[in-house]
Amino acid sequence: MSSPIQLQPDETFILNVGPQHPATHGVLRVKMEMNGEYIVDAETVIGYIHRMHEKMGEVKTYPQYLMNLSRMDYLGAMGYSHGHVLVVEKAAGIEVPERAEYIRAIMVELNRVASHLFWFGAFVMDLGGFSPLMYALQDREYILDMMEAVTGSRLTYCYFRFGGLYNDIDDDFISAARRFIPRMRKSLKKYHKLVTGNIIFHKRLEGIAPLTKEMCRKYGASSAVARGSGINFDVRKNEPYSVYPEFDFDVPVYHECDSLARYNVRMEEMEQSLRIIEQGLDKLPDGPIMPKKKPKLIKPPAGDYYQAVETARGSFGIRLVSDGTKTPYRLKLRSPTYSNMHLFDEACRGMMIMDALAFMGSLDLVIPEIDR
Amino acid sequence: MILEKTKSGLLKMFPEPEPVETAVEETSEEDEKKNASKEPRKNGVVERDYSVHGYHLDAQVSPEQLLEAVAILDDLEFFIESITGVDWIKEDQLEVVYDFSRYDFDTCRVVIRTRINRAAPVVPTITGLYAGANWHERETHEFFGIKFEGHPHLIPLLLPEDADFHPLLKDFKA
Amino acid sequence: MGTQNVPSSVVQFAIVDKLINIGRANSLWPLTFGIACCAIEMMATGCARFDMSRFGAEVFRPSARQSDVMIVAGTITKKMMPGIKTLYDQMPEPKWVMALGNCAISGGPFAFEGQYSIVLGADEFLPVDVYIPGCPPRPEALLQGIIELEHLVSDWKRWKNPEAA
Amino acid sequence: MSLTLLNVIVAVVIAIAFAAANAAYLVWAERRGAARIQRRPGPNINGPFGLLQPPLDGIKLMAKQLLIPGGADKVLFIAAPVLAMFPAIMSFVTIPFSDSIVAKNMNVGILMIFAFASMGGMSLLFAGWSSRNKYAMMSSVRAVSQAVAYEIPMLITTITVVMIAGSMDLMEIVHQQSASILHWNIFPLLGNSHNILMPFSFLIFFTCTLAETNRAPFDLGEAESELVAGFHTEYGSMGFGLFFMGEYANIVIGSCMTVILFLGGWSCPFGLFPGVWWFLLKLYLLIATFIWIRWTFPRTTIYGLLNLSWKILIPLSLFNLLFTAGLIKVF
Repeated sequence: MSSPIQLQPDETFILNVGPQHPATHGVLRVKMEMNGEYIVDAETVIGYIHRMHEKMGEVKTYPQYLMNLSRMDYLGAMGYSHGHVLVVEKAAGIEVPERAEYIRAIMVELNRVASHLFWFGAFVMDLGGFSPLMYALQDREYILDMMEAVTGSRLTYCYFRFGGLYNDIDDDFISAARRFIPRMRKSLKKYHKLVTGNIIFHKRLEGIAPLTKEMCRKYGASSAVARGSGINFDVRKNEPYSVYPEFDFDVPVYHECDSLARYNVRMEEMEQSLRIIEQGLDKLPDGPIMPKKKPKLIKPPAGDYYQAVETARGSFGIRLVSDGTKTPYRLKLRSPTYSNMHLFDEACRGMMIMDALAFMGSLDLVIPEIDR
Repeated sequence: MILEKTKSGLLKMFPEPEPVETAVEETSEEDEKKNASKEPRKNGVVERDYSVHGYHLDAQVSPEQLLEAVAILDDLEFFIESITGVDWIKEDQLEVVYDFSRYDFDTCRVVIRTRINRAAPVVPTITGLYAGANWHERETHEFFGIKFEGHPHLIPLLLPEDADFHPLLKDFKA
Repeated sequence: MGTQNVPSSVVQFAIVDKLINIGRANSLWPLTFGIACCAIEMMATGCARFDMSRFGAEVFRPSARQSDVMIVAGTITKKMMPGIKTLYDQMPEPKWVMALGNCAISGGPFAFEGQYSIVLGADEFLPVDVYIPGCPPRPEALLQGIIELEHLVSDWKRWKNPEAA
Repeated sequence: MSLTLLNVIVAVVIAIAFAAANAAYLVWAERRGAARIQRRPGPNINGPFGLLQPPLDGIKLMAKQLLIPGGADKVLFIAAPVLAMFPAIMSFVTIPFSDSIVAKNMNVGILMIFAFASMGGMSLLFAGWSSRNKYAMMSSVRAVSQAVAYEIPMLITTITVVMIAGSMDLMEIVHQQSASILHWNIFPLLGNSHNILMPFSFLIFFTCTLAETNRAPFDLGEAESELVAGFHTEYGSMGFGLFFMGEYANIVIGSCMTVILFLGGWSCPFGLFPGVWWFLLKLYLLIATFIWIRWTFPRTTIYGLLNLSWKILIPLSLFNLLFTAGLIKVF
């Protein structure tokens, strides 16, 4: 419900939401100028978790930098690492074996489901419902178990290597993944029953925070924020990379532009990811996971390379400027939430604080990914 | 299609088009090597091999032409991906790189670059055209010290509000 | 001092102290305060599989006034440091600090030569009681940390050391 | 004379003990119940089934530093938590748990309980205003508007029941329902009036109780994801503890009222062995419903909450009142 009252600018006060606030999912600060419960103006202050990823890119060699990407976005770490290895492989001209590409896609999609599950729980928690978080995290633990068995870590994976992977998947993983898919589909049905069908939930999201297509374009929004506003944009489809053209999946698009549309998009994305995992397991070819020929020292030729991938949070771009040495000359990380969050200042004007915070939840924020 | 349209639109800014380099793979890479080592590339529009570089059009413009170039992309409904800087310390220049892309399936990634002197790093802001450039420009400002003329709120974004250092400059020492 | 005879009183303060300490140890309410990756593992610890609530420590209080232990979960930046210090100051005594993860212990992977943004560990400005290493630490490690803090607070051991048993 | 005074004092002490024990163990029940709903064990290590958890929490809260933030209004800041706890305890005095277990039965028992209940809103206002915190202030404004909005339909519904019973005496109201389950006010098929709208009155009353006690999905005063901790953001140690206990005591009072007004008090559904156990059984079933609702529903918005009261509940309860009056006049 947008503002039905006339806002009087002289009766305002400043409310400081964050850096420590339960709704901000980390250390984000929003300076809100409030008129009662209504937001007159908002200014987002970020940078509380700026961890110098771009500076480290210039200091560390290419393999040393592999671990940074997973710490940039810890929920959907695989997607970001995928972008990084792809751009370096592109620059250095490294061939990747097909099996490795399939395993990468499976891992990225599993990670996407895990990330969306966490978002789902945290989003409902923003709205005041606690139990879905517990259910979602329980399902997420299954994914983490599977991935931990292969990658060795629960959260901040360092699994992809230039040209391939660190470790091959085994039969245990495949059977676990095959068991997981029907289980997850059942859980999704349960979530729809528990949350999507809830009348309070519907009323809180329907019509809240409409984002127009034009606004998305001016801010460069991606992921569910764009797809909830009727923009059919998914890097996996628009600029196919890796083995994604081999998979048959849909991109959910909703035209309502509100928070509920963004919620629906993400819930459907989980189903689509499950489809991709299923197909990936079926099509998984045999073969090596590392290329036979691989340069010992990675030194991409001088030049400017760009790679976009679709991560759990949207279109992640990575720009590599190489000068032919063993460290990048410049490494720019274009994070999707950065653009999505930027929308917030303009979009939340005139909203009530609780709607604004629900809207913030629907953006799926991971703060270290904004601050980098 | 959109690629040609954009290209012709951007080429109009250069009334005497220089010999347009089309992307023949090996030569262009060698060119770049030369460029990196010798002299900065001249302003103009270059078509790049997407499978190698990840973008289609690479336009280098002068700071005065920047708004014009961005307006062309805005008319063609590009969305802004990011803005960033590169410090070419050997050439005593700073480069500002603007990335644009499209939402539809007519894929076309456009990179617009502009180079300025390190001593007087000033470029016009594009926040008037793309509201979303606001944070990107603030970030570039704090990391490289590039001043965006006309920017409404040019204070550090990621660093503390009173930070006066520019960490991504190559001569930065903590 | 030690040789003096302390007259025994009716009220045994030592016992009361012990009781209070046991109370404190078994109801450690953490502050809802996550900074980065480790916060996710902190939430995972609170959730179904690991369940911090078994130790009475699941009451995550969003307000610093009501919490007993601050779990510094993540990298501390120079921009965030004053905020963390304020939060610590807002907590009423007695209060404890846990440094969760390598970043909060020493800066972790983000401590490199020429870094300009992070603080090298929570103990630069806070009295840290328990350090939990890991990047990020597993939920089991956080549970272990809570049990260690309980020992620290009350001297009373929930379980004997496996070596001693 | 003095014997009655002594009786009353003993009764008040018992009421306080009952309220405190209920508050402490309802917190335990809530935590265990929430854990059950969320598929985890919950506090289970301290004592059998974690039964020692509430006293341990209590000890900790009492031993914590008492902190009055700078700039706070000291008198009101200290008064607010006491004011949250006191009315709840006083209300226990007049509640009949069975034929014989009642501290002081009054012929205007309902009036007294509602008079004390309306003081609860004051404590929230005091707490929010005195702690000089913007979140607390916003929360207390919300809490007061909520309390005002929901007291009206609650009272109107109560008047409906009073009209049917013809008495404001709680004992008398229970006695009229005591024959069998069909005499209960929730479905008064054999009662004084044959009012088919009574189940709706029950729902209205129950919803209002949820809102009046600031429970989810109407816990807007303590909206954790928006207003940090709401009106008690600045309260630590026992001040916070008193708010907590007051909240649970209010839940007990609200449930007691629901049981007495609609569910036949201590009477048995089959007319056998009426007694305090039936009362407690019904009471704790209702409280379990409270807990269940809290961990199932997300929170409403403030405008959704006020709309519900002013646009739906109040007209409905008014209609119900008129309908009941008409029925009484006709039959």
